[in-house]
Amino acid sequence: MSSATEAAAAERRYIDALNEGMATALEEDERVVVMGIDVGAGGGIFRVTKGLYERFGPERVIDTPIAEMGYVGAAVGAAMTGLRPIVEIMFMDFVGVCLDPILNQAAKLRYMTAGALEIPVVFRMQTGAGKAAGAQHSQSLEAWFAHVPGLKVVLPATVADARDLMLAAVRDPNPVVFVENRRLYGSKGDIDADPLPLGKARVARPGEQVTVLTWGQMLRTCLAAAEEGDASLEVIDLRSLAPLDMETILASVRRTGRLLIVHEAIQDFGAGAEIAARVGDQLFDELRTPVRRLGTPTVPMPFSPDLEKALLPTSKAISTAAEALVAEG
Amino acid sequence: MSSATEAAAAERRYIDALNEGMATALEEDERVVVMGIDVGAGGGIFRVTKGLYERFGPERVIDTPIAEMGYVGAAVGAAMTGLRPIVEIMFMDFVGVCLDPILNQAAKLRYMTAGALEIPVVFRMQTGAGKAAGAQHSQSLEAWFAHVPGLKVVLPATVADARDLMLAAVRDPNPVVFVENRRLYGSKGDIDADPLPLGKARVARPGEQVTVLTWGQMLRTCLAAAEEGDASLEVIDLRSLAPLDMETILASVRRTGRLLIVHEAIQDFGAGAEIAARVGDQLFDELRTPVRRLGTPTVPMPFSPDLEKALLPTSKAISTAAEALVAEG
Amino acid sequence: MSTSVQASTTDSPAVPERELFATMALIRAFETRVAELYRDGEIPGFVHTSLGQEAVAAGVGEALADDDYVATTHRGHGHCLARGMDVDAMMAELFARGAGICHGKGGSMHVADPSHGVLGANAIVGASLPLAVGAGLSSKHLSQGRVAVAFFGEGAVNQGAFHEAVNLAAIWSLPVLLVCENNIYAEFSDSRTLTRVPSVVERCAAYGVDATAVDGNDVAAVYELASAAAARCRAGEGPFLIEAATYRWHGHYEGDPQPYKPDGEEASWRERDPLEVSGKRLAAVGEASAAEQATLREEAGARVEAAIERARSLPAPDLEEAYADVFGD
Amino acid sequence: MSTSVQASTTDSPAVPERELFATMALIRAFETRVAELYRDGEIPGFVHTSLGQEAVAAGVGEALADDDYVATTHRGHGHCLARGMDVDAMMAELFARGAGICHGKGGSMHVADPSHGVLGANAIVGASLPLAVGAGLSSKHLSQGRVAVAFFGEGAVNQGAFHEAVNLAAIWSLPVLLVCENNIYAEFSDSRTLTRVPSVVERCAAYGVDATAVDGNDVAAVYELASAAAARCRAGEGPFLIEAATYRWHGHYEGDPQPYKPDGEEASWRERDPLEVSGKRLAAVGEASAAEQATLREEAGARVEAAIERARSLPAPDLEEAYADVFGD
Ligand SMILES: Cc1ncc(C[n+]2csc(CCOP(=O)(O)OP(=O)(O)O)c2C)c(N)n1
Ligand SMILES: Cc1ncc(C[n+]2csc(CCOP(=O)(O)OP(=O)(O)O)c2C)c(N)n1
Ligand SMILES: [Mg+2]
Ligand SMILES: [Mg+2]
Repeated sequence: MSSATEAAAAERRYIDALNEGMATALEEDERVVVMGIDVGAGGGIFRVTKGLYERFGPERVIDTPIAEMGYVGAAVGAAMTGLRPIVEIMFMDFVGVCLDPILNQAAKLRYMTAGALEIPVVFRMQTGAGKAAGAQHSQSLEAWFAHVPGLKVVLPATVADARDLMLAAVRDPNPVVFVENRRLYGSKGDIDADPLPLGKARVARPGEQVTVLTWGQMLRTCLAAAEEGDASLEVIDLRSLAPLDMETILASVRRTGRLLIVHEAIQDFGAGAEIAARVGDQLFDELRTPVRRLGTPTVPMPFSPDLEKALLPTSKAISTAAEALVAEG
Repeated sequence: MSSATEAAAAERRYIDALNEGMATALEEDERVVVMGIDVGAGGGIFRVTKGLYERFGPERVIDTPIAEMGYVGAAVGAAMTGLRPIVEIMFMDFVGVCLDPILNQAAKLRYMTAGALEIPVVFRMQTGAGKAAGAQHSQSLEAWFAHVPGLKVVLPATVADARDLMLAAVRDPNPVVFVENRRLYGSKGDIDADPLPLGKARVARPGEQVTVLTWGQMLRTCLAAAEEGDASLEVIDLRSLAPLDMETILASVRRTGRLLIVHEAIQDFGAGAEIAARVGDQLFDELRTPVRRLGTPTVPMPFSPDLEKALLPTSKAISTAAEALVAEG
Repeated sequence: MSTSVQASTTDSPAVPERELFATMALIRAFETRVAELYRDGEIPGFVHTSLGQEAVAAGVGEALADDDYVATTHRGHGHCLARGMDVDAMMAELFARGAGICHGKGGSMHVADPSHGVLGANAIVGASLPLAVGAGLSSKHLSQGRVAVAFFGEGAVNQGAFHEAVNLAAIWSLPVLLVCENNIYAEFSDSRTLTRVPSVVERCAAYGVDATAVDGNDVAAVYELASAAAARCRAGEGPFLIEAATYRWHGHYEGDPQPYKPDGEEASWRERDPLEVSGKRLAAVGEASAAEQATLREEAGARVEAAIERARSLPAPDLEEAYADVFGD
Repeated sequence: MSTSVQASTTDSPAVPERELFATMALIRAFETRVAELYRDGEIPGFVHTSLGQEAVAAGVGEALADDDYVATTHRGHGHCLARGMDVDAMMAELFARGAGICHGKGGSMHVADPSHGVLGANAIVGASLPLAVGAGLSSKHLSQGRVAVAFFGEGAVNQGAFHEAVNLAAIWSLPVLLVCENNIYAEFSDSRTLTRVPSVVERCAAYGVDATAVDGNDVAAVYELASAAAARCRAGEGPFLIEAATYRWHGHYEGDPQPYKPDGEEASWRERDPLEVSGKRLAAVGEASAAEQATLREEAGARVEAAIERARSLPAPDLEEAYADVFGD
């Protein structure tokens, strides 16, 4: 029995589950490599890749210079030619220096070559506010990637998904943007026996009155809101923005008649808008109340923890918004 | 009487109006400079900056190497220190190599310095499909910029706005993403006597039954749809995504009870979703029919002109969608 | 550092000058006709021909093994033909036909044929470099002994992607052959004005990568150097850069009026027509008389003509093509 | 190219060693306490101290004129203090107070004070370079004679932004002083393993930019070189690069366990403590005895302590701050 299997029984941290996902991927497929700044000997700036270098060696767990355009592009080139790289962009904000290989190469070259190129690459990015990291280290830009045809976008919110979605992403023949929220790294939980496939949303908590749809780190806040508030909330963990599991969303909203979408990203032009627009269209006659969204207001994320806290959606704000919907109709 | 004033009387092309806007900006303010690849001696790859180099010299109209990260970043640095650069990113798709100065510097440094830095820079980007330019030269990514606090995003659709929004953008003390659609360059029209301010939408054609909201090159297609179809369409030219003139939109939809949003960008997670979500929420009780959107399907833009045409919204598709809304309720 | 690979007559394989000539003749015929077809509106989109630069494509192409990788640029027809891309399928692609090598979804700027190791032309300046580094990484990791070639223009050397990619190839000691076609111009600009160090060989010293300049209009010289360099790569000695001095006879794009070319410059380069340079040698050593050369050129012309006729007769892609190949499963 | 600026005793101004010492003492006191306050949870976010690198900040800072520009990095406290940033306002910023120099919206990684020419610390590696190039462009365009300094680490040299920005400064012959603090490490990595050419001075030859290496722990040497280099910039001779060899005593971030530092390395650098190198000289020439030096250091400590006391007593920003300064009007 491998140590991975033993560990599967016990509760663990999100960060360990990510690590385990990568370790399993490295173990089961020779072609898998891990790349990024200090992911190797240093074990990762947040220690997500701890031990992988020692276990799989410098040829499989590759330290890079601070040269994201170069090494992310190289990961894409390697994915076209037989490897299956998991490449880390340390903070999602840093895509500002390396979008081209994601936007114009990985996302498009399968299509442009009529399927002749396959590009199985995982772009790991750590995201999120709430740690006073300032405006250049706190952004949630998942909506950008969801807007680009050819990319899958997954956002594990639970310990189980940290491992399961990682494995699913590596096994997927397509480029996958894999969004980790730093605030989840220390969160604890169990591993599911039966992983949900990439592309399926999960009802994290059943409820009757309001469907609360969310992803990533906000799942915990929404679950807290469900505990604290008066309304009965059905909380859905979306898990992936592309593919987008409208079926699960629509089924829930058909029952509750109300939808509140919560995300940490800036609300304006955020990913919640797409879902609100679709549900508003497809369930026009069934909605009891308007679809509401709760995201961060349109300001860069300030450094001050107090200001940061004031801007991010809280469980109180979520339950209040949900109750307001119930009161509305 | 300057040649600019004389020209103001006659009909001209969109491309000339852009040029005129830049010329006037260069004339009226010493601090204005134009920067980009071949914008100088070469007059611009599409000839948008033709003659400016001869008229204002190489110090004001600056040719750059193919080094967008460097020169766009330099434009932002120059804007912080007294200049007012108009910097060209030849194709919007190329933001993949130079997003950081826009996303993390220009958009955020005023805020992070509590207003101590002012960053009056215009990012000109040419966009759009319909010219068989392929997937890496055809994208409309305006939704990305609208999602970033601190950026204004304007999209002139008319000849008048090509000049007026250019001047407004240069005079604005904030970073402005200025989106030009290549297919509009040759379009003709008059210059308005009375420019509408940046941030105001314009009712391009009054109508009764369906509000059709659009921007950029799709305005012409929507106007054609209004002519061709059976429904009475009120066509709104949004002109800017940030600021977003909800007032004009809501006023129109309150009257018509129906909204169709049309854009060339990929529909999924596009800018139309935000407006659909807001209208769906704010006019929940007043909408006669669901808010509909018409954008490009979720595929990279193929090279083939036939396929391209099949993917882009047509006037026929627009009038059909509008008529379907009228039939619905 | 700049001359460590010499074309030594003892080590090098015999120069297959007749094949090289034939390849150049094919490229010449192809590009000549493509320029005309583009002018006449038979080929849509953007087209950049490599007329005058045939010796680089032929010399490098012939020096490679069948399974080596090539990543190239917007000016990539010659490289593809030299790698044996099917002329029919390539011409059909430029015509945007469903039977095109990319089913009409790539076009001139994106022709690709992974089955011949051609990872594709690329419309983003500099993008070929990180992709080739990735291919080199695959080759090394999978112990395949395949060389990965990146073609790029001297204009791309100012891009960050060049800097980052060359450094990565160096520290990882990858089998990457960097081939810079220095044709003096980047669009409308003389590249010598866009850097203080116009010699790419000299700039390459910053990465500790060996580099050699070569007469890019002498196909034998290119072939010998590329053979030696590829052998070096294959022997595990790491990357190598070739700077081939050459000239594009036509404009940046077809139709470019080229006011930026000084009088006589193009004429003097045309005097050193790569086909004539090689042809003289062929005649001198008795390998192919002038008449035989004319026959080779006629055959090439006929091959291209047949491809054109075929392409003309082919249908546009089926509409379903527009939706295919976005994702694999 | 690497030694064209010599610290010549005849041309150079007298070295104000006492002031330099005092500045270093202030930085030392500030950073020492910041490290403790961060460990104790009084300062939030990310903190990167420059302990051990004080001579570079002090030497360059003192060599500049009052209105020169400085763009710096995540490790920018020293540079800001050396430019005269108010200690109180800066400490308050690190404490995320409303009275902070950025009203609590910037923090350690973004302290800025445009009134002292400080365009800001920056959390994106390499971003300081294009911004400084832009500031240099402003200075040249507006004939202001201001020098624009970019501080950056040797790790940033592998970024595309470095490559593009240095080339721009060169071809435009801008008054840009490039100051590379080579402290050996980029995060957990020994930068000598991330390039084949660890000498930044050598790499700089690729741009035709003159460059000189200096002992970054000798404040007088830094001062003399920076003075000469700034004078050269001001005289219109274009950019210049200084590579200052130094060492960070602490980890990449506060709390970094630093397993990557070889035994004895840090100790040997601590033996060359910049304050002691300078102090010995001060004592030797009779400018400041050991006792006087102790007093200077005590004064610095008291200044910092007062700033801390004050910062502790200050309130967090008003919530309205979160919404202010996104746009100017
Ligand atoms: C990132 C990016 N910037 C700008 C362009 C526009 N562009 C296309 S080709 C070209 C010139 C390239 O010059 P060079 O690298 O010398 O290649 P050549 O055209 O001479 O073969 C430019 C600027 C682009 N395609 N991509
Ligand atoms: C674009 C980007 N990539 C990665 C990082 C993460 N990061 C922050 S500091 C740093 C190391 C910088 O090393 P160096 O330039 O030598 O500066 P030093 O920390 O030694 O002062 C890295 C990788 C970042 N902030 N920005
Ligand atoms: Mg060129
Ligand atoms: Mg360093």
